[in-house]
Amino acid sequence: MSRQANRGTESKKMSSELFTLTYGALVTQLCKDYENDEDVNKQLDKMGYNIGVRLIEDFLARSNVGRCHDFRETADVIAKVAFKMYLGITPSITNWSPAGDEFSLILENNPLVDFVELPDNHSSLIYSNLLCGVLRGALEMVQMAVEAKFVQDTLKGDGVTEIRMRFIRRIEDNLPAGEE
Amino acid sequence: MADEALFLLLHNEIVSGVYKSAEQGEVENGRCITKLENMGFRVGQGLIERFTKDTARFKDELDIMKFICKDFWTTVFKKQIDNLRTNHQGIYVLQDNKFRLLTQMSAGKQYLEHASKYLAFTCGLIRGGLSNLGIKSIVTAEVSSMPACKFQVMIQKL
Amino acid sequence: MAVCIAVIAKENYPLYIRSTPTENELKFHYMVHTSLDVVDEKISAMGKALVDQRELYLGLLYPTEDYKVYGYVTNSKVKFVMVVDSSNTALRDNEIRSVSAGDWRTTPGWWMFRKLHNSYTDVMCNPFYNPGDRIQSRAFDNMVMSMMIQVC
Amino acid sequence: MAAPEEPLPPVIYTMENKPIVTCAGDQNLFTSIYPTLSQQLPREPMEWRRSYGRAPKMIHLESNFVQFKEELLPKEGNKALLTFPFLHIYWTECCDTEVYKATVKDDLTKWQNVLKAHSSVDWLIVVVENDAKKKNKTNILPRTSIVDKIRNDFCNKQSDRCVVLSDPLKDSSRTQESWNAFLTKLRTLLLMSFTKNLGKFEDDMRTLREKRTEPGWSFCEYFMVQEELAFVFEMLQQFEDALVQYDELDALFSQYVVNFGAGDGANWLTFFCQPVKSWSGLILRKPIDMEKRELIQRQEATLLDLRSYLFSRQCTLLLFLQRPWEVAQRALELLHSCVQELKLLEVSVPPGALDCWVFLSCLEVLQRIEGCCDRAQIDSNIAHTVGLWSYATEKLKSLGYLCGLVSEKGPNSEDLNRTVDLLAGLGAERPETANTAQSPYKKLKEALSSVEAFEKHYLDLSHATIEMYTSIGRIRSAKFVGKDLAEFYMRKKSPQKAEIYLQGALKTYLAEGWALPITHTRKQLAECQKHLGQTENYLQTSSLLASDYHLTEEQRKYFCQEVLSFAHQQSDSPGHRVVLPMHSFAQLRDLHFDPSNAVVHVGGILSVEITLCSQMPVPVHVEQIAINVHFSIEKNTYRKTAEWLTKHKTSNGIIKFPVETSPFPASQNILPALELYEMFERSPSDNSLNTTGIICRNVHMLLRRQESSSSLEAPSGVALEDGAHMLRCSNVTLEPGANKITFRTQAKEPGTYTLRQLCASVGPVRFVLPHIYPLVQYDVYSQEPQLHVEPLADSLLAGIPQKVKFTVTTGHYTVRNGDSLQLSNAEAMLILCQAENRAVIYSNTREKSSDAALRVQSSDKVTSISLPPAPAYHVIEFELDVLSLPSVPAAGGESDLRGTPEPQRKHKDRQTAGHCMVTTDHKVSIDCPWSIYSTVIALTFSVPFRTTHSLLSTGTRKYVQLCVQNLSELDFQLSDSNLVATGDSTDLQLIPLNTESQQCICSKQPVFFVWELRWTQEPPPALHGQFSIGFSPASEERLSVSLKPYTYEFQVENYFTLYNVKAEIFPPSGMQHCRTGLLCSLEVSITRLSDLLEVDKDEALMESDQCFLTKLMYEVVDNSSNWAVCGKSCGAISMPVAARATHRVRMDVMPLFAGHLPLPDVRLFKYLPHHSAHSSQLDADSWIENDSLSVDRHGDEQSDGGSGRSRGSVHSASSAEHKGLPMPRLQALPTGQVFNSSAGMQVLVLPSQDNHVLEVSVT
Repeated sequence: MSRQANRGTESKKMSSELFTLTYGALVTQLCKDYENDEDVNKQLDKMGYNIGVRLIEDFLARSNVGRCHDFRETADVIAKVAFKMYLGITPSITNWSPAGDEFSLILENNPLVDFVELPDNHSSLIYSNLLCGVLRGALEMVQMAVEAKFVQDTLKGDGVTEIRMRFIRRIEDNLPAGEE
Repeated sequence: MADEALFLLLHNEIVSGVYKSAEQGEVENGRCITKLENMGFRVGQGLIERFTKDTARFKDELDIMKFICKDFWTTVFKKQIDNLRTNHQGIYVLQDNKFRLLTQMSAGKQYLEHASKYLAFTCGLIRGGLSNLGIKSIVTAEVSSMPACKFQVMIQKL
Repeated sequence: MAVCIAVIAKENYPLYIRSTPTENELKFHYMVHTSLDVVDEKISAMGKALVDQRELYLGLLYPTEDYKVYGYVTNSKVKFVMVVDSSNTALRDNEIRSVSAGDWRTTPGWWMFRKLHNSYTDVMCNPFYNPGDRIQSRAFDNMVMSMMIQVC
Repeated sequence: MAAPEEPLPPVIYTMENKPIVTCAGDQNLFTSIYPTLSQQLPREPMEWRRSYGRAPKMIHLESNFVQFKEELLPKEGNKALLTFPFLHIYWTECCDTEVYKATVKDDLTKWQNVLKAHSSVDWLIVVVENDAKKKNKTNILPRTSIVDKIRNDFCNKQSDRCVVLSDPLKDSSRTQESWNAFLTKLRTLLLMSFTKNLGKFEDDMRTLREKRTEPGWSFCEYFMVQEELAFVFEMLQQFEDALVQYDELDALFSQYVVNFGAGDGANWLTFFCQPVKSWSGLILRKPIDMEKRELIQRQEATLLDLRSYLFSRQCTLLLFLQRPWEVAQRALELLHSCVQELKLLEVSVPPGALDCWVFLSCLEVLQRIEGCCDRAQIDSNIAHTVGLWSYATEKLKSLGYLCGLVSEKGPNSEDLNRTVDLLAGLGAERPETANTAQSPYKKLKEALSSVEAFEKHYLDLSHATIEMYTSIGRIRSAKFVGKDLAEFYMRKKSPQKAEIYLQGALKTYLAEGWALPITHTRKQLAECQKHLGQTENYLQTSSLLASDYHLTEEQRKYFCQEVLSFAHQQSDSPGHRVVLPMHSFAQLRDLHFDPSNAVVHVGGILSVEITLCSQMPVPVHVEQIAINVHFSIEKNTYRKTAEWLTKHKTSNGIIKFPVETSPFPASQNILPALELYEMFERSPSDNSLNTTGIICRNVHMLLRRQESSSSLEAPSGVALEDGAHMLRCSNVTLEPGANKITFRTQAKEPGTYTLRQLCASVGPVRFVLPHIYPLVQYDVYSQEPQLHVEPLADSLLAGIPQKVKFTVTTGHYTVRNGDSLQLSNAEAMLILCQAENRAVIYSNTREKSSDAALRVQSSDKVTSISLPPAPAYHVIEFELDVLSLPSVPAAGGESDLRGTPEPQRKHKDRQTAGHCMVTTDHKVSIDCPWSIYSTVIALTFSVPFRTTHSLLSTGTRKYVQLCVQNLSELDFQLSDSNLVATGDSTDLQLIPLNTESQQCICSKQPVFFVWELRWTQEPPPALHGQFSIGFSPASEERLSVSLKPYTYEFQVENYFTLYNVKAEIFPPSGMQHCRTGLLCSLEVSITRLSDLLEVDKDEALMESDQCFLTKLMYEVVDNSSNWAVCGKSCGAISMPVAARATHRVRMDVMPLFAGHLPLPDVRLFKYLPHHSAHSSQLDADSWIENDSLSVDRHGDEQSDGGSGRSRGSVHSASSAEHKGLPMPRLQALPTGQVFNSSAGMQVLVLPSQDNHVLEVSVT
């Protein structure tokens, strides 16, 4: 019977749907709570940050990647390991700034926005802004102050989704003792 | 599975977010729970729509409840409901001995007072799922020693 | 090939209904609404059937001189109704054969309804969509349109 | 000699015919056996194994036995199957060889050759044995011989082709056996033959079908071939198989038509495209419609002919198969597809022809089915037949319209012509139905014959259909048919009949929220109601349509106009008005009050602004919009006060109303929101958390079934209330969309006003919103005028000017010029009237409205404050300075010593509560202009200072020290400190030792003052002192008023020194310094300084011969434990009461430490010897005395360190005495009376070298 049939196969996909839908519920709830989109974006970023600072532990624990020595390396880990691990996608890394302190993550498909159709009255909503917060928070825990922001978004009709990452500085204080 | 961690964090963040926002405005006990429950409700509606896309039509109420306990629960929480009881009068009690959203907190009574925060969303999930299958219900929850918990479903007879 | 496609809520009010050509829209509204009678009949009959016969596809609801009306009902009790021009026999013939063969899934009707169902599911999962509201979704529109023109 | 004799002509009534078997040989013999045979053969069923893997079947064989003729054998290529002889039997009962050789053998041979010639191998030779015959035969051969011969001669290898049937006509077991054997054989052979020949036939048929692409292939021919097969199956009662043949033909044909539509047309098909000339419907009453069959055979059949014939055959077979409902269902499909196919093949059909055909066919099918089922079956299978009914209805309707039978002025000439043509197409009625009254043919003819007849038939059909639909719960379909009916009635100009159908339909559409059908049906209903002259309903429907966005602008305007024009025509009956629900006309979006908290005082102005969203497509002028208000006297009066106002300020005072969605089904409005709460369940024993969870507070509301809300249409609910209270707003023009309308009203009676209904009047039309929900209320309150007086600071300080705030809440009282507050002053509190006193006037909602100067006049008794004029429900606020005078001591008199009793008591209380300020209450009674009663208000002032005094002595010189403690938060300037001795002691003088006259005392700081006491003769036993000091807030520069000084009274007793005690320590002899651990001597000398005085007169005093003695006791104690006192450290002495009398005591003391040690402390007590019981009695009295005295002095005692404490100890001591046996008592001497001249002296002690001594000393 079909019910049995599709259980095994689909179950893995499901919880990502759970995640996507839950995130959607969050965003719409915020849209109800705050009148303007900017506040929602801020809130999403803030929550993302909180998630990031916790997520990094899980990440370091499970992916045994060592300490990154430069921003490029970090970029690779983010794209190839982190995104793969948590969203099951591997964004491509492009547009390095000459100084090598800025790059873009290009997401061909962004699981957060499956099924999402942005209503017209939310033109300035950055739906997936949570991601920026997560990146910021997580990297801060490994002594990297970065800025992350969406510069392109398929939801807005762009061809791809692009997150621009900028390295601000290395946070030297509160380094765990003994590390270089 | 990988992105489960992400979901758990998101869920926690949502919970604390809702309660934080409550601290600013004067909000009584119920509001946060209700808010979380409503979010869960919407998610439940969406999920059930997907999960039942390829299943045969349900025979009856019990058939649906079984589906919730087995397939739905498995896909969402990676395990089945451990025990389903009913009085055949429209009341069902779903017992999960190791509820995923409570396992992060240490077992026993230590964080008991916080537990209900972490059940509201799921209450909504169930209610939303059922309502989308055409069953109006009220879902409440109960924990006495974590991470085990009970969900009670009261079905509105039509 | 379809001339009218409708999505109908649990409570039997239309969530979405689009027909072509638009001038006799009204006629289709009546037709779809009337077809609900048969949908109800089939569903209640379905309830008694054995598990593996509890199929979401309801097949031909009823024929009229010029149109054939097919139905499908999701587990969430949302109904899809599709009106097809009778002159378009492709659907009908396959229908007869495979239905008598007892295998719905080979019928083109079934496949079209599956597409509809998938697309509807996506709509349900759009966080900005409020379940029960009329469906206003570009994606869904396009899918429906494709079914209206495409001849199978 | 029956049937078998002459060969039967090939017939096609397949049920009648049976597979043909020929008989050769002895005809008479056969004839004799035939009856038994024909009846025995079908008895046993036989299993038929089929080719092409078809399931085997049990069949009962019958046969049609005919005499053998060569013609019967089919020629090559003859496809006829029905006429095909499946088996050839040769009969003989020859039993003697001669005869056999002579005749039978040749005959057999001939027979065989013929068969061979036609290559027919299905034959059998039957030899019948008959004992009777043998009797009269002489040369008898063994029975078997003939049979053997025949076997040899004809059936080589297949001996079974020759069987023996013995004594067939006898009734013996042997006969039975041989019959059975024979029959079995016969059946087997027959079946073999069937299988073989049918198989062959089917193969041929298939090959023929494969050829169908070839030119010249004819469907009709093929049809005939396959039908032949069908016939045979039918003949064998294999109806399934027969049906399959026709279905295949059906499918094949359909496919051709489809392909033709797609472009590749088979040329034979063109034949079916000939125009339709006859449309007599299906004929299902005879198993085979020969005419049509011949048409097909002759390739002259039209499409309808072919279809009709095909279906009639399918129908017949289905009925054999007991599947009448499938007939119905297939019929509907057939009719539909025929119509389609004719379209597809572009066959020209006269208008209405098909309608006739379909109509007839429907009825034919229905009647056929009814013909073979009983009522019960039919009723329980309506679902299958109802489709045909409604189809027929539909068709009849269109025929009616076509032939002009639906207009109220019958058909015109061309209609009639059309009718005639149509009837012509039916041809003559068929014989088989000719004598059935209700035949489809008759019905149709009749229906088309006249308007009335048509109506009758059409109504019958419609009602029947509706009834059936309803009975099987297909309500929607029923309603839909109903709508057709309604249209019909409208055409017939009988709207009253139409209405209920339209209403019914509309109800369903509304219930399920189908916008377009609603709109459409409403339009029809509108027309209907207009005809019926149901003004109200019509107007209501029109207003609904006018607001319907599914209509075009023009249409909406039209209906809007309908309403307006009605409204504007002046109605002949003036009182008459039409009440309509408002939601269609306009919708209430929001409402807000000014003041926003929706509370006003009596006479206040309230304005209500509503946003009304007009649904009309054009601006509408409304004479009046009114809100009906319900008034109720509010119990809770608190809500009515000004404080309430200021407390409850609503955020913006806007109430939003739910927007009415486009008609949604009742089932749509979902449950009230869940009320979930966290639940904490604690264990009763220890309060620890047992269980937490989530509970729902409003289960009861959620779980009860929902009643479906009544239809929006019903105007019944709308009743226009007429209330005394109305908010009105006249001559408004509502533009399409949002309009803001403001109502203003002046509040009258206090109470709660609930907005009930909203009503807009356009001419006689009233659009009414029956219930304004959510509930909207405003409150009117009235308020008594009030006066509040409260200190500005948290506490008022006595003695200096303090600000007090007066608040006059005018309430309903209007303060006029000359109104004033009359304060009857408390003597100890002044109201200081500054030059500049301003009053500020606020509205009740705290907006400042004005301020005015305030005139304050004080006479000694009364202060009058003239209020500035202020309107009702305002607040006047102003501040005044008041001054609480410190209590003034009246001259002399015990009682007066206490000053005003008030502070005293307070003081006393507060003492317990620890050190805080002494307070004074002042009551002021105020006469207010609005009341004959005077308001009494109490103000409490706190004295900023606390003063304590103490007595100091050096020898006989005495000093009084006063410590002034500033308890307030302020700093003060102190000036002109002064101490006077009150009371009779005239010769006592007080010399101040204080330098500055001016000094500052900071908050919480003390300042000290000292005076020396001097006197010439004997000092008075007690000093009554009154200390006074001027003070003013340090901050303030020059106060307008002169402030009274702060005073403090106290009393000191027994301050005069009687004894001087002196202690000296002498080092051990031979040393000039004391050493630790070495005994030294302590000498205490007690010297009497005065002669007998008043104070000495107590029970310790004894008179001896020449002088007075008093008993004292000394005690040497060293609390610092520098010294160890050796020997007795205390002793009683009797001291002569005379100046310079001295008593010396010596004792040993040992210093325990080295260094400058203070001397041990010497205490002196009065030693009161015990007397018998009465003394204690007396003593008790004395105690009470003391106590009573102490009451008023208490303050002083407490502050007065020395005497107070001593007195305290007395009490304790004496009280100790009271219990237990009477004993001598000790009484400490007041510190004033003993001067310890050696107090504070020290003696040098050197450490001893010898340390073991030290240890000794320690132990």
